[in-house]
Amino acid sequence: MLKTFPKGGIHPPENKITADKETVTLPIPKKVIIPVSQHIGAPAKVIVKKNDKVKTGQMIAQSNGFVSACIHSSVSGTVFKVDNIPDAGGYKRLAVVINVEEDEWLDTIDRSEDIIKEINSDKNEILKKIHDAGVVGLGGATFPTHVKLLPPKSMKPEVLIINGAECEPYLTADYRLMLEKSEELLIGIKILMKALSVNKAVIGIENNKPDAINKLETLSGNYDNILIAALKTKYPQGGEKQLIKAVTGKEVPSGELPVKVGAVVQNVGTVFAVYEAVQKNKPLIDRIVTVTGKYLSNPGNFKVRIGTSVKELINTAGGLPENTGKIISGGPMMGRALITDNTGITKGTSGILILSEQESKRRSIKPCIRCAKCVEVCPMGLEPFFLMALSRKTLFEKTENEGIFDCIECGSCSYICPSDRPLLDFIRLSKKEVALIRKAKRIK
Amino acid sequence: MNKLKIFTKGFFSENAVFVMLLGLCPTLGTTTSAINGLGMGLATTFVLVMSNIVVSLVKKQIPDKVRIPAFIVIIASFVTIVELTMQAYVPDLYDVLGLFIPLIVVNCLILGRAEAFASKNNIIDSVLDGFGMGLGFSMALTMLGAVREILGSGSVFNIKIYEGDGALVFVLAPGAFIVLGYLIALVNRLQKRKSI
Amino acid sequence: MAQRESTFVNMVVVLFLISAIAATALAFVYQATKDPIQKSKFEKKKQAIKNVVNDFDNNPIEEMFKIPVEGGDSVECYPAKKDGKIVGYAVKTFSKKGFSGLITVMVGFDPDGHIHKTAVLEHHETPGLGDKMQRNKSNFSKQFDNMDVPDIPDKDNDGIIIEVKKDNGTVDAITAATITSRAFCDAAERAYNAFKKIKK
Amino acid sequence: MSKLIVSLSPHQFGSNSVKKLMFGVLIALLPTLFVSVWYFGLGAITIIVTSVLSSVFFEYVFTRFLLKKPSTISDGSAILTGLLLAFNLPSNLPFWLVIIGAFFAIVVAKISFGGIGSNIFNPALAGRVFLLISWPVQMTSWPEPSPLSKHLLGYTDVTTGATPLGVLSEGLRSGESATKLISRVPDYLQLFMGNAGGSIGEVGAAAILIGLVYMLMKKIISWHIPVSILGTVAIFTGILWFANPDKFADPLFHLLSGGIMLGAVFMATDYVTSPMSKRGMLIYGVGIGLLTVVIRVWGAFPEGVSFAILIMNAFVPLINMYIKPKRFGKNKR
Amino acid sequence: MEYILIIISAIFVNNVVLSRFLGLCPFFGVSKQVETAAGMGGAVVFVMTVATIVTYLLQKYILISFNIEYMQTITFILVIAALVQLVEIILKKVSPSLYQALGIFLPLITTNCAVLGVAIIAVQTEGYDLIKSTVFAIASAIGFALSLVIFAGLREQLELSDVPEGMKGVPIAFVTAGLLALAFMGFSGIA
Repeated sequence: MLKTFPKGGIHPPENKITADKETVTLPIPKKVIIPVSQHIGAPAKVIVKKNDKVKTGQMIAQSNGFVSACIHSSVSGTVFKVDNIPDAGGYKRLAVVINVEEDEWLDTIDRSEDIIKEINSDKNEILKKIHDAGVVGLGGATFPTHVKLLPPKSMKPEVLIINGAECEPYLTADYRLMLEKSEELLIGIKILMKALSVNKAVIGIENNKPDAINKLETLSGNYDNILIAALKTKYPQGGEKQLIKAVTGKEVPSGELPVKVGAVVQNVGTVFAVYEAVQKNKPLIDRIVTVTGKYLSNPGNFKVRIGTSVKELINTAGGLPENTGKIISGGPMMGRALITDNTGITKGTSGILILSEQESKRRSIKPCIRCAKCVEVCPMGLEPFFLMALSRKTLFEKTENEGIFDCIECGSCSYICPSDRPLLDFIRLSKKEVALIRKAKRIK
Repeated sequence: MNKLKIFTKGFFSENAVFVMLLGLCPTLGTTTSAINGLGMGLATTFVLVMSNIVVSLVKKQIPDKVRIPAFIVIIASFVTIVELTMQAYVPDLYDVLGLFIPLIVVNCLILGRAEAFASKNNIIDSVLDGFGMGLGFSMALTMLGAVREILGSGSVFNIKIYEGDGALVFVLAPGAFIVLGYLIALVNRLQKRKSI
Repeated sequence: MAQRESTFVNMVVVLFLISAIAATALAFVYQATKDPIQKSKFEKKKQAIKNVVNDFDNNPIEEMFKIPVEGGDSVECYPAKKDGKIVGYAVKTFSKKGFSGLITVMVGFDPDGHIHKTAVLEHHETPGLGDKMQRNKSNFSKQFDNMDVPDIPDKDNDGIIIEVKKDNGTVDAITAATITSRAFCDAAERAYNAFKKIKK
Repeated sequence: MSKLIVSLSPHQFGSNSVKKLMFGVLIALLPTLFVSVWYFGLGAITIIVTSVLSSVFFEYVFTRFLLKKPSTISDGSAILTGLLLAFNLPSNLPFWLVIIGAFFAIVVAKISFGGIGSNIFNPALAGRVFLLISWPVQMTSWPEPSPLSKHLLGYTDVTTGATPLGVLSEGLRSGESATKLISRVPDYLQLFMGNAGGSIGEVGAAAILIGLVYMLMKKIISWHIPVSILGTVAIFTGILWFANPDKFADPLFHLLSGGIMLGAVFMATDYVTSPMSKRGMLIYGVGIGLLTVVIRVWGAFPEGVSFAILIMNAFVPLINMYIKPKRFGKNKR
Repeated sequence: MEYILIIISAIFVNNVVLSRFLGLCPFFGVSKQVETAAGMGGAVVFVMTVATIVTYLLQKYILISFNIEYMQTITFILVIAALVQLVEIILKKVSPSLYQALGIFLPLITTNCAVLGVAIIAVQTEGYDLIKSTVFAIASAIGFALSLVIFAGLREQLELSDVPEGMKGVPIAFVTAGLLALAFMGFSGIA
């Protein structure tokens, strides 16, 4: 029996169109826009100013607080401006715009293709290098990695779980990485194990990626204590809590960190970034992005410098199709719809998905027939229909007791609803309202 | 408030059953036919008028703290009088209404009027109020009884309207609730239309 | 005149007075209605007897006697006389075989053993089904009018004469209410057995 | 480039729709439909057509002109209600009673509450029980079934018989033994195939079970409700039968006769009126099973499924309130 | 066996609210939330039991012996009213927590005709003895509480659904009660 989380989940059409497309390195763009807040936590503090010359890999904004991450220039050139620029969601945020000149890298960075197996850094050095390289969770959550590696003193990590599930439909960036950079991944895992002082690591991969499972399984023979767990293909298998449950059988208690049950989860993309940071001294300045969509003429997986505009990326993939309705940053289940393609790729961009107008239209909302399908698929054991009903009648306080903050916003409920009700939208609304109520209470 | 308004408010705008939802138990329990509803309504009206008169007469004599017990005794006396009289002269109706006759005493309508109106107003107004409220109540009961009788037994005031049996449910408990529900919805609607 | 104060003495006195007046008034009304109530109860019973037997001029209620029947119970029997001569008996009988609870029936007999008429006094049968045994609701009970009980053959030799056709008797059961019909027959049979004892 | 559509995630939706689910149930009802027409002929067809048409008509008129909402008839729920109501009626019921039943089901039990999804009680059953209480005679006279080949599209035989449960209930009250009574009704194979008196859609356990399998395969319903109902009935009647086979019928008889199959598979599983959590569904099912047997064995009505489901419908809000799905990360107490 | 029949009959078959039409004011008034409904139900169980016992004794040893049965209505209602007051005072002293839970419902019970109705049914209509009367009172009160709680659950759910404007509130509550009563008719014939 394949491992999986026991309750809920859905199986949307996989649509992994780009699974066979080898990663292509995108040419360096003419201009990059690098926001200083590409991670969860405090925005980084800008340390360059207009007209400064920067090199590829040079730090341009410094981590500003414990939960924060450094930002580096992904190109070499001149700082054009440091200004508030609308991001993908339309909010103005501070960003550094750099005009590209040449491609001059910092000399400290090892640009060779050689695989360095020997881990020479000790625990503290590893943590410092990860911090300095601005590594964050590349699965989409963008939580600063060095923070995750420093769990509260009272909790002891026991196992490192590598998230190779890639449960979102369409996306194949992690899959390509696992195939193409297997060796580096395994070394990265070793580094993380050292950093966490754990002697067990498990890579969880959904069984719709048999090549990746096979390749890693073969190679992992050379490394001690790294296991591969084949998982049932089920969304949201890659949700942190679901993955831990699937791999270890342990449930992270509501409102607690995963390390409470001894587990630390890292995405494969992150692991690769850690490898590069520690072994190659290379900060996080590029990543693999899947550009996909049913109507795209040349979808694929691209290695992209952070800050490259989405438009450029789409053009490489064949240009925006006529019937485009939606551009999504991320996967179809949890990704965000962009208001413009004139925005930069960030550390958290795992994919760019183009949906046609037809696919983007939401069907009209019909009355809830209490079929309980949303309850059935909710991986957190919540009752989405009830949360929505309460929230519709503005009974927000009541939703708190119904576990609204346990919701991981995976969207399974909205996906499955036969009446096309926007369950997650109402849950988000209620979350916001309850947070406001909580805040108001605290002030009192 | 003029006298006419005191008298008529119980018919519609402050109807005990449809608007104030008072005295629900006899409303549902005794309205298996129009005639039963009317009988119950009139019995209640009698008690209501008499207790209103007496309460209005003695209101100054009753210390505030024993107001409610005193009212209850007054009402209960009239209820017993109605009970005995009906037993003597209309035994058939008495049998049908049964338990609900002594229960007139806990009909919130009567205590409510004594408390809210008769204890604050003069005797003439109290009589008018009692009559108006009582007739409004009787009207509601008769109406409910008539609808239930028509739907349930195919007749109204024992006069056959259509052949065959009606839908028995309406003579039984479930029908009582359902018919009253729709009657209230209807009255609400009419009232809304009037106010617009 | 101002509102009376809520002093303890006042409260006790007022409540006592009100209660006393009420009690007196009720006693008076009670006295006044006592006889009419008695009379109406009496008339009701008399009417029930009148409904099932021939015209009489005596007071059957005063001459009522009880007849023991099987099972340790007894039924009330009201003899009806005209000019001192027996013109029939009204038997207040019952059946426990009804659908829900006791069924009480008044069965009137002519002196020769014919059933004169029947009347249901009390029952809790299902409305629309069992309650069709009432005279005004269906023709079922009319089958018993002038029923010549002594001449009914006991086809299945089980000692029971008044039975529905399903049980090899002569009575057409009420549609979809066989149980009530059986209970009604059971009551009539009980009355007939009591009647036979009178005759002896 | 035309304007981009922006909305919150998720951006992809399943292919489920209310319509698909409802028509799925309708497909699952086809075998039963076939059996009912086979045994009850033109009578069954008249009832089914009248019931479905009047249900759809009332649904349309009252949603459009009273609720002033867009019509919901295209989702198929009114067709389903009409069909299920028809399946719960005897095949010789006058057609005007069918129309009144459909009116009660759709207008009183459904539209008054706000239409699809808002009703508390199963509309078809509410309609059925309303008819049963209101016109008990017409609702409890059952034509004898006869295979289609015999009556060749003529109306079913005018002779009326009793349902197996009716025979049992009446016989037991007059003191006959259960074993003897059961020998008087069609044997179990006949019951299984549907050759017995009863409402047009309740006979024929086989056809209903085919429908159940179809709905389970298509994931239209889960097993929890039907299995818990049938299991409870089997166990409860089994205990009674074991204690006194003379006074109580055996479990198989109880499962194959009356409306328990139709009720457990198609009526109790109605989405709107059943609990939301799996554990809730089990409690609901056990409750229906227990009440059905209690009413069948001790009550005035030979068949209790309809009442049992309606009563448990009333408990559903309480079940939903206190029986929650197990939350992730909350320890079992 | 007789007691079981009384209990089943009082709770299900002849449910005070759904079949006898008693206690309708609190049934519609205090049924908006399950919790308050349960509180009211508890209070009624308590008062109804005590009231039936007291009125039974009163009827048997005073009214009948002095041949003043026509004073029944007046004495019963006074006894119940006094009793409710007494219960309130005692509860306040003896168990403040219980008083907190039931306190607000107690005054409402005086005009709950179910209490008077059940007392009259027990001592007069049915002519039960003391033990049967007590059993009957407890069972009736449980029947009341049960229907009240179920009904409150239904109304809480209705609050969340889209009842048409004209039916909102009282009308739909009545229709719901009617359908509930219809369902409960299934119990008829059990006792």
